[in-house]
Amino acid sequence: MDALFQGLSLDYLAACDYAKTGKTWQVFLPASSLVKAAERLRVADWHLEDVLALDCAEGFVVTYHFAHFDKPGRVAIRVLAPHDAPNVPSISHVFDGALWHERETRDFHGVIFEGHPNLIPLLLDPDMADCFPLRKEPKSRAKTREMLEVGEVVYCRPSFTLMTPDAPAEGQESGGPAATA
Amino acid sequence: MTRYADMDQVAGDFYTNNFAKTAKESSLILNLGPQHPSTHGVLRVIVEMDGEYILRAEPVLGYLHRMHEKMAEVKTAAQFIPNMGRVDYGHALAWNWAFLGAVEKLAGIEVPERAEYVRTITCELNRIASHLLWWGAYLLDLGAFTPIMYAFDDREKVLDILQMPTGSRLTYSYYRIGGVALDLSEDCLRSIREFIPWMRSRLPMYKDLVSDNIILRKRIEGVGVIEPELCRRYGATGPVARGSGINYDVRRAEPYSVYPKVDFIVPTSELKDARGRYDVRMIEIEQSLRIIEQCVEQMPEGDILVKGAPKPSWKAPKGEAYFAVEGGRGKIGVYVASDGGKNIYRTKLRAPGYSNLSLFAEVSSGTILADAVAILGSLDLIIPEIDR
Amino acid sequence: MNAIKEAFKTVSDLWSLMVGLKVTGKYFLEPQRTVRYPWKAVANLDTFKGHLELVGGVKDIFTPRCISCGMCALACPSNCITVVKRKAPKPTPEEEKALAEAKAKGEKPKDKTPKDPERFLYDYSLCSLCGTCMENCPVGALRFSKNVYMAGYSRNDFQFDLVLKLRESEAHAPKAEPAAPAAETSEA
Amino acid sequence: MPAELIRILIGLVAVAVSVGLIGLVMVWVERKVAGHVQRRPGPYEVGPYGLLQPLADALKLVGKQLFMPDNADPILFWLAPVLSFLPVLLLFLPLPLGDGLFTLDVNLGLLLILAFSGLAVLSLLLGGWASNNKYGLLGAARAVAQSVAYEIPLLLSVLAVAFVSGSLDLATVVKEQGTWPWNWNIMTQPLAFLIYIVSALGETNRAPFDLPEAESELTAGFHTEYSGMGFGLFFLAEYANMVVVCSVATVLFLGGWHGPVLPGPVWFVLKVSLLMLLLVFFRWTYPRVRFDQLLNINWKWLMPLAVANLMLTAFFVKLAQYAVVKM
Repeated sequence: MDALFQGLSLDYLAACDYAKTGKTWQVFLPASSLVKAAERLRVADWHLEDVLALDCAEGFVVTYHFAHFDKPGRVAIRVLAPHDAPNVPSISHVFDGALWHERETRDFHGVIFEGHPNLIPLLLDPDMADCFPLRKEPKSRAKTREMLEVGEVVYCRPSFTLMTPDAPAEGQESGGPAATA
Repeated sequence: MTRYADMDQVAGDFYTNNFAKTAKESSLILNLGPQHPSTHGVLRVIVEMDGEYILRAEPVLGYLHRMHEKMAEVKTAAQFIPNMGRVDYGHALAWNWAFLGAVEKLAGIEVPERAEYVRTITCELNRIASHLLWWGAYLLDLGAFTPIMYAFDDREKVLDILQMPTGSRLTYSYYRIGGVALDLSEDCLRSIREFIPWMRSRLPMYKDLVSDNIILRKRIEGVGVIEPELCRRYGATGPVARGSGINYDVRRAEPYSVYPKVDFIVPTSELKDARGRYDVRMIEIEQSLRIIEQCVEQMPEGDILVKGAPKPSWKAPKGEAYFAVEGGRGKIGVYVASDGGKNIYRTKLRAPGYSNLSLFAEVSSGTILADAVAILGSLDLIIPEIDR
Repeated sequence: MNAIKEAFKTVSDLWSLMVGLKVTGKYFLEPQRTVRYPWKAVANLDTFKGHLELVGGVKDIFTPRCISCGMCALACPSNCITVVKRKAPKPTPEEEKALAEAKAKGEKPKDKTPKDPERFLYDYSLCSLCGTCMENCPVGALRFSKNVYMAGYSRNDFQFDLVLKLRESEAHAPKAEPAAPAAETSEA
Repeated sequence: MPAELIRILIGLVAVAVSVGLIGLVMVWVERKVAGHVQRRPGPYEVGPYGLLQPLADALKLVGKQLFMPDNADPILFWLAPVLSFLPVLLLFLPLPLGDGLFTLDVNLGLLLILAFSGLAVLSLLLGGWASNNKYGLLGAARAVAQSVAYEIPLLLSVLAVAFVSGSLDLATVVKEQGTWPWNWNIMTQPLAFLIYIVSALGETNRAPFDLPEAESELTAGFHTEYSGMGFGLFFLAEYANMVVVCSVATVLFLGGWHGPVLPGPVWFVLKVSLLMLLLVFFRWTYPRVRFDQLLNINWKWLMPLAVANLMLTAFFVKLAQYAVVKM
């Protein structure tokens, strides 16, 4: 996985326990390198399973699950979109399956996917275009690090604090193979 | 009212107008659905037609949208199980399983072995029912009226068996966190043992009645060719991917439960067309029978529910989990993320039909209307599952 | 050679049409599988889940076993159960005196209120028949009835008081089964 | 002349009544056969064996509101069902049910039938066009293409029989054939019979060639917008058309009223019923063909075969005449 993202600007890369979480890798990306990452995954024969957003205290954690047809493994690519400007680049030109998943995420959370050719309501009524049912009340939002699996951190950008436990922790070994930031 | 209110509302609704903006002047815009005999419920497809030829198609969803993901936010994990029976009326138990698998993974609950066998048997029976439902309905789409009656005759038998432990016939909520609700009785196991040879004896009749029929073959051979690369781009799974020659089955790719212990093949077809998907499903019925046969043989005695199984007020621990099972239509994935609160923080349901249908627009363009119906049917759509 | 093969294939293709006719012809002559409902009923109804009903007590089968703990209502995913507890009966003067004495002594007074619920309101139109309430009942006071023929003209027909229903079953106790077509054994 | 007129009048009334009756009976037969094929009882609640069910259906259809969509052409919209039903009545006039048992003695009976049956497509076109519905329009377009195409092999196969019999008079055609099956035209013209049956399916829009009303594609095709008796007349015309094509097949290929022991009309009705039963079985067994395949079957298979058959027939007929003259 680290080889796949060689040379990309990453925030966080961790191996996860498949038996516990159902996925093998978890990656946080800055929005700018999402499309490039998707292109690499496409070349490496991954397919898109789904796109979802998590409404956390820090912002919308837009998660893309990818899996292989011919070997096991699942990778969760995550992008943080702030609440006030939830903009994420669309990967629908790389994985066409994202067309609908992104429209659905826009319906539910109001995340705007830039570059999506047809970002109109899919599951919800067009008249409800400004109502996002899965957005949470600000005070009931949970923190990212309380929910997401930390995993075995391979690389973490020093400035990236989303997954840092509240107590000072040791998981911040920087200088992974993918470090170009 | 909304940012879409400024759209030109001459005739037709928002989606028709949005679609018509990019249509050619001379073409015919036709709404197939939401009430249409071949859209299996309330799917709507807007098509731009030139005579009988389809230039462009756009499915419009949401007519059966129930926002199960929001409901999951206001119910505890155990209380959400009945919802999972209602996502997909074809293969309800697979959805039961997918959700509970995710919750069990999240909480680290080990399911007793007998319960795993019970789950496998009932899930596979349900898969047979699902494929029979598809078979009948698909041939109805293609204009053959009789097969659905024969299919439902057989399906009734499956439902009778499933009714014994579950008490319902369609929208099961049978699995529980850490096991199943009721054990399979001796009566039930006997019925299953009787059912297997009986169903096997029916399959040649299906073949004689329509599978070999020249009219059917001409209708589905070479229609709706889906290349493996297209499957990958759209994330299509299940019989749609296997009909395109991709050997991908969650039961083998990410083995769960007792599937590693049973012997079955994952049928694939190199035809890549509607015929390939048809053949794959027909073989899958046979393979499901094989799995059930072995499971009934191997099933150990024991508990069906883990000791100290969670109560309805049980709080899921912090963390996240993704669990995928192979449903009748493909990979059913459930993602749960919990912050340790009363209800699960976020539940995401990945419906296989959703990804499978999304490639329809690309496959159907350039075909004639009757082929579009044949393609739509061959994707095996269950609209409540797609709309969730 | 190819032409012969082609011709042979065409003939065999056309023959498949005859094979299909043979199947439908065969089934045309075979007995039907349908159960003619109003006069006959399918035989597998005893495993089917009808609406909920209360289980009678061990001694008095027309008084529910229920102890009004409300676990079922709490567990229910669709909020279709409301348990109305009995109010404590007004204590007689002697009892009141005894109560005051007991209080003075620091003893906990014994609650004489009958445990069984006054009303057990159940909305069948909301119920999804998942069985969570049964599983969470500490005394096993709930079960699914065999009444699968519930039908009504309005939504209110499906909102009933299970305590009342249990008592009503006393009225026509000899035939404990609700009025339903006699379940005849059919081969379906 | 008055005697002839009275005969025609009586015949017309009899035909109208019997077409109505046949329509009702056929609806019952269709549903009953469909039921038994699908292992269910079919109609059985209304009357003995559900015999009165079609009557109840007809009453319901008569009682329903006649509905016309906005912007439909009112005249053409209501003309279409009537136009579909009327020519069918005329088709029964020259049909000989027994020796001398017919309404109208025309020596070009076959021509009359073929001419009037060509009118049916016009009503489908009108109905589909006038209802201002896209499905209706597509259905009408399909109906026209299909009827026009299938008329040709139908004609050619009928013509082959006419060559053999040397007459276009239906009574003469029957008289040329004998009592026993090996004396019937089907023995000399098996290919023509097959072509006729297939084209007849196409002509009458019966499954598997029911494309103008293919319900899984076009909801109901040309009669999507019709309700009540408007739909009822289309429905009745479909069954009446079926009776006509089966009767013509009986006359041309199956020896008409000929048959041992039983009287002629009984044989005639028996043969027609058997053919109809076959058509009903087709409908409940086969999937529907695709539209381009439908036309391919016609232009690539039926047409060349029919032409070849006709030429062969002409050749042999001429040869036989030549031989007779020589002798």
